[in-house]
Amino acid sequence: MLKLIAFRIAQAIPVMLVVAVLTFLLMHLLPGDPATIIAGDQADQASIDQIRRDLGLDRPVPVQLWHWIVNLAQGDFGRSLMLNQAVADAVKERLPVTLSLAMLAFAITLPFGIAFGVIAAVWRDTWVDSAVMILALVGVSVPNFWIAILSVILFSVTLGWLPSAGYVPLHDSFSGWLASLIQPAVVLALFQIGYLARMTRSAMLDVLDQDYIRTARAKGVAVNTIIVKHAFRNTLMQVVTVAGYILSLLIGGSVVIEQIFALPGIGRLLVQAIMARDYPVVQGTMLLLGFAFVFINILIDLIYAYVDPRVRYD
Amino acid sequence: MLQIENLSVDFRVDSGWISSVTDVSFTLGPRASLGIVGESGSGKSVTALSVLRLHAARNTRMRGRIMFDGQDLLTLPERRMREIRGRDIAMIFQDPMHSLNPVLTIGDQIGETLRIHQKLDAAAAQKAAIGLLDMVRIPDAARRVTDYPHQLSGGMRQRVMIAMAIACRPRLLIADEPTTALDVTVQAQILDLLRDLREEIGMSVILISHDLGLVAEFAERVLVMYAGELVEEAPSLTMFARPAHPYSEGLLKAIPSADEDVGRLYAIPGRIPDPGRRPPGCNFAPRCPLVQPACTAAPPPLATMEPGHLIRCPVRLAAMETTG
Amino acid sequence: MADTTDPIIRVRNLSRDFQVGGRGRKRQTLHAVSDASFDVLPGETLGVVGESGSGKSTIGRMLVGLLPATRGEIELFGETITGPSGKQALAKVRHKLQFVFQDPHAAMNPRMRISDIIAEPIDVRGGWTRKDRADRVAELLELVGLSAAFADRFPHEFSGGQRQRIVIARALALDPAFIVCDEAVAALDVSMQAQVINLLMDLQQRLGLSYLFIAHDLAVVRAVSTRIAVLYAGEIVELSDKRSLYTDPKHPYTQALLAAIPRPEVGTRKPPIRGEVPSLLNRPPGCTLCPRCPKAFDRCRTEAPALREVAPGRKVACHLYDGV
Amino acid sequence: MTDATTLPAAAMPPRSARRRILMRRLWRHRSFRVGAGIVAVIVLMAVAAPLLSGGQPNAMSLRNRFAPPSADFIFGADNFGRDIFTRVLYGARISLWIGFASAMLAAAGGALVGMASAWFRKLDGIIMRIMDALLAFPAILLAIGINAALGPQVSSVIIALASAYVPRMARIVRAAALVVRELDYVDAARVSGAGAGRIIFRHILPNVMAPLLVSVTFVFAYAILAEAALSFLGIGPPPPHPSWGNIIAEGRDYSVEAWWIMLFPGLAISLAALGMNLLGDGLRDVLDPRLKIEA
Repeated sequence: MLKLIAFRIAQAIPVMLVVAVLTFLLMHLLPGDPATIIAGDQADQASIDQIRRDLGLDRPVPVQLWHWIVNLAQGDFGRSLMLNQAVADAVKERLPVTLSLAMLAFAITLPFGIAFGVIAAVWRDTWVDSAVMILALVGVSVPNFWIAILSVILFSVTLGWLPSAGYVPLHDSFSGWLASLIQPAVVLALFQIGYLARMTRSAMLDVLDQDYIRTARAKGVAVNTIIVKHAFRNTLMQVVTVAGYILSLLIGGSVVIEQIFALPGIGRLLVQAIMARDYPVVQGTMLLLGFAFVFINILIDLIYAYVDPRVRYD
Repeated sequence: MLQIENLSVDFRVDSGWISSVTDVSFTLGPRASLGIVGESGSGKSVTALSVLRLHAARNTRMRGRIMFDGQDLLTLPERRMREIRGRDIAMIFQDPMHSLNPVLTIGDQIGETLRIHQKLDAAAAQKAAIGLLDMVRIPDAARRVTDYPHQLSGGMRQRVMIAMAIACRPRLLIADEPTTALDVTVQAQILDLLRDLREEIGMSVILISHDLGLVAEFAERVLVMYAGELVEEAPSLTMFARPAHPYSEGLLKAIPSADEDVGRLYAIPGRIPDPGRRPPGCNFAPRCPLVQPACTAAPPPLATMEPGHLIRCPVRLAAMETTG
Repeated sequence: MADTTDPIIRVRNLSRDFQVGGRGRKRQTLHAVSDASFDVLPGETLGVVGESGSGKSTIGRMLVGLLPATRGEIELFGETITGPSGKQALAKVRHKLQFVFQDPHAAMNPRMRISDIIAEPIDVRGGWTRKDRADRVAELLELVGLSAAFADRFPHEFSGGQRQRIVIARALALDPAFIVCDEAVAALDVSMQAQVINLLMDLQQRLGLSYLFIAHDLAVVRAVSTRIAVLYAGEIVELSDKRSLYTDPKHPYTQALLAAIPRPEVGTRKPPIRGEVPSLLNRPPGCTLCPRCPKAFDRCRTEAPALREVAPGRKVACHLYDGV
Repeated sequence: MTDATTLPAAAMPPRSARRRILMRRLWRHRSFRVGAGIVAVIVLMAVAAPLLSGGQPNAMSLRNRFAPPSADFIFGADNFGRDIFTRVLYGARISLWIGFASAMLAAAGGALVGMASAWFRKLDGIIMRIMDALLAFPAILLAIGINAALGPQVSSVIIALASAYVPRMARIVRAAALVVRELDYVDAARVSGAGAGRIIFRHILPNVMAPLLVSVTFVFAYAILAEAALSFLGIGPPPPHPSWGNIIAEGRDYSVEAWWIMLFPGLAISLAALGMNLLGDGLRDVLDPRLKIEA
């Protein structure tokens, strides 16, 4: 197991390097000169040149790339133009918010998504299946920001049950934290619940079709035991592989949701940075998120190895 | 002990129902061995799965009666059926790789049968599993019991399947192509094991295979199925020495021999009809060398040629009567 | 005719290794084929028998250039297709080589018409007019016993036996001299199998083809072969003309294979050889059969036997025959 | 049993009939029918927008500011008195175009990358590492990043969304192509001396079209949703041109008093995505039942 962990981390290094290079290229090779954009429409050539020098944009691209990588290796993600703050610090401040939101949404997604998928598969082709699957389909078809606004109108404005905006840190008050996040987290989870339910159903149906399920039936195993003991664990192995994708969807979705509920998270930082053309922040945030996902995927591989004896004993 | 009467099985397809097995009847006594032979689409496996009612219920329609110990398995409630599965009637399948659950240890999977039917606790079941692994001649059973299926070879996996099936000392074991996925030398080992276990436990065995030689070696009696119907039933030596139905005869002649050099092989012309597109009258008529106009008019009945030897071919039957 | 003509195929010390198990230290070498040497004469069928993992398919694939050899030499029609200039050499003789696959369903692109499937070798080689091509397709279809009217249809419209005929028609498109048949009848039902075997034999007679016929079924191999090579764990253990191999098998493994064939008369079969084919990763020193061999002695454990001639036209790799 | 679905050659339908059979099976599939119906209606309405509404999408009318839904304004009017119904109709043109174009572009890119990766095994490692890296970003973030670099235009939204979905498409195509390349008919072509071009275009590509087509419909649905999210964040197609996303964004500030501004475009997005998803489910069940939902 330890060997596997070391191996996967070693494998992640080139991916992280590629992530870094891609992020860099995204900002530097695409048409449009950051200096001109930063300087604004009215700027004269001198100030544009000044900005370009400040950002090191006057040097050749490979040199810039080299500096970027070297700085990254030293933990330097650059400095924000609008916040007068190191990018790493800006991100560090906002990380707990996004993490809280995403994790809460993940915690809501998993049980509901899996349960709906399993229920639909077990009652395949009955009204239960149809009803659950229509709900799941609606989940993956409705834009979450729109639902968020409708939800705010209902629960915050009309009923007044939940705050419509703002974030309460966890160490200030747990109930405040939960109240500030429960609405955005549920809204955020809707799409993922639908997605996971659809995935789980098809994985479960796949498993129920396998020969070893027939073997279990031939032994006289009861239907419930077949589902819980024989089918579910095999289904779970397939579900684990999409957990990373679901997390990635959650982080992506939180960018939008943070806007609506005025949550001071990374997504909000990113959008603000884009509006203010604060390129170092855009670059740095994307990179950090990219790194985060590389590690999430390692984690998932390891969980997978733990669940599947075929990998565990290899 | 087992008496199948006029069993028919239909499956649902896109365009409605198609008949897979038509009007199959046979009986099997205690401590007996029976072989069922046929090519793909003959309905041999479908018949076997029907005994345990393992078809997906939504897409299957079964008619007739399957009497076991005086009760009709087709009308038994699912709960009672479950008590019979694994305890009185057990089954092993063609593909041991996919027939074992990859995430459970083999000890767990073998012990499960005992935990269900004999209410053993986990420790006792594990101990019994070791004993069963010994019985199917897996060396070092105490250590192997915690292995997962992927750690075993194909032959070992099939032995585990057998251990699982015999755990409750069933009275009937149905083996559906148990050696088809295995190598020749391993096939012989498994066959010998099944024969020995049959003696030891005193169970009846139904062996299903496409290989007439294999079935003849193992079973006392053989049924030949073609296109969903039983076309001949005979003691296996009779079947091998003088098959009476033109299909059985052709099948036997079409098999090359490892014991002698034959010239050109006999080949049955044409192809097996697809279910849903079976010809009127006798299913074999379009390929049959003995075909008469009457054969295509109405389906022929299964009739006794001599005691214990039944065929579904009036033409051959009539010829036998005139000569004999 | 065999002894008067030069071989069209000459294989010397052919080996193929596969790297398995990921990267770094976990990577291991699997010896799929070790040191195989044999010839194929014009107009003959060399049968290659073995169980799973014997390397029989690997040899077949190397002979037609589907898989490069790791070591050793393959000479086809005087061209050496192994080594540095192997590619050009292969291009020169490619049109004389063809391959027939086990699974006729997978061997045809489901989205291509039968005419395009059969004409693929023609299209790749180029230089045919449309009319010549169409005529050739019709001629080939009739050669394998199908109607020329099938040319515009798609593979899914045909049964397994018919598909295998189409695959054979494709193989014949450019008038090859040598065809590798890799388990060409293993996926077919008995009645279809006999039809395809007969077709292959007829074509050999008419067109003077040579076959390398790979199979696990000893009876099928006996029906089609002139000479037979028995493979075990990647090595040729016995190479012999057909009649002597079946009447007087020399190698203990060949004896075991023949003994494992089911016999209808109960009790006539000897107890099968124990164990299963070993992993090809960690080869023990000495003979590969040694752990399973009932006749093994000390020398077998330490020294690997070489394939040596023990009688005219008979080669065996076994220490039992060292004195001969 | 396995032969149950093959038909005997004697009674074989010709090729056109085979297509007909496929179409009939699709049509018998309830989700496909409903999905195709929804999509067809939306596309028709977008095409026929000038016929369905006499007005212009950007025509303002101060008199009608915040007019609630009524016989004159069936979806109501916004803060500039613009007719929401007309704006939703015209918005469909931009939203559907973005969805369609980015799905197609992603499919083309994914097919190219996936096939190259599956066929040229030496490139596979590096290509797939790059795809892994791209997959490390949530699709919407990648789109935001690319869009930020390219500036707010319809074309940059399309490029951004397409690039965000290329890695997923590439994975699907690669997985399918890896299965196909191991099939015997590819070996048969190689035995006959066929080169990479023939094998890729004659044998592999046609046989990975089914999963590709299925994923295109799902990506279409995702792209419609993603476009709306980008517009909502203010980095989509710029106003005043109506897209479903920016109509919602503009109506957000009045969501309590004038709920109709954001309600109807949201319904339109949901309906369009639902239609595409249903269509995709149907295609998957009929064309490629083993395919897992993933895009």
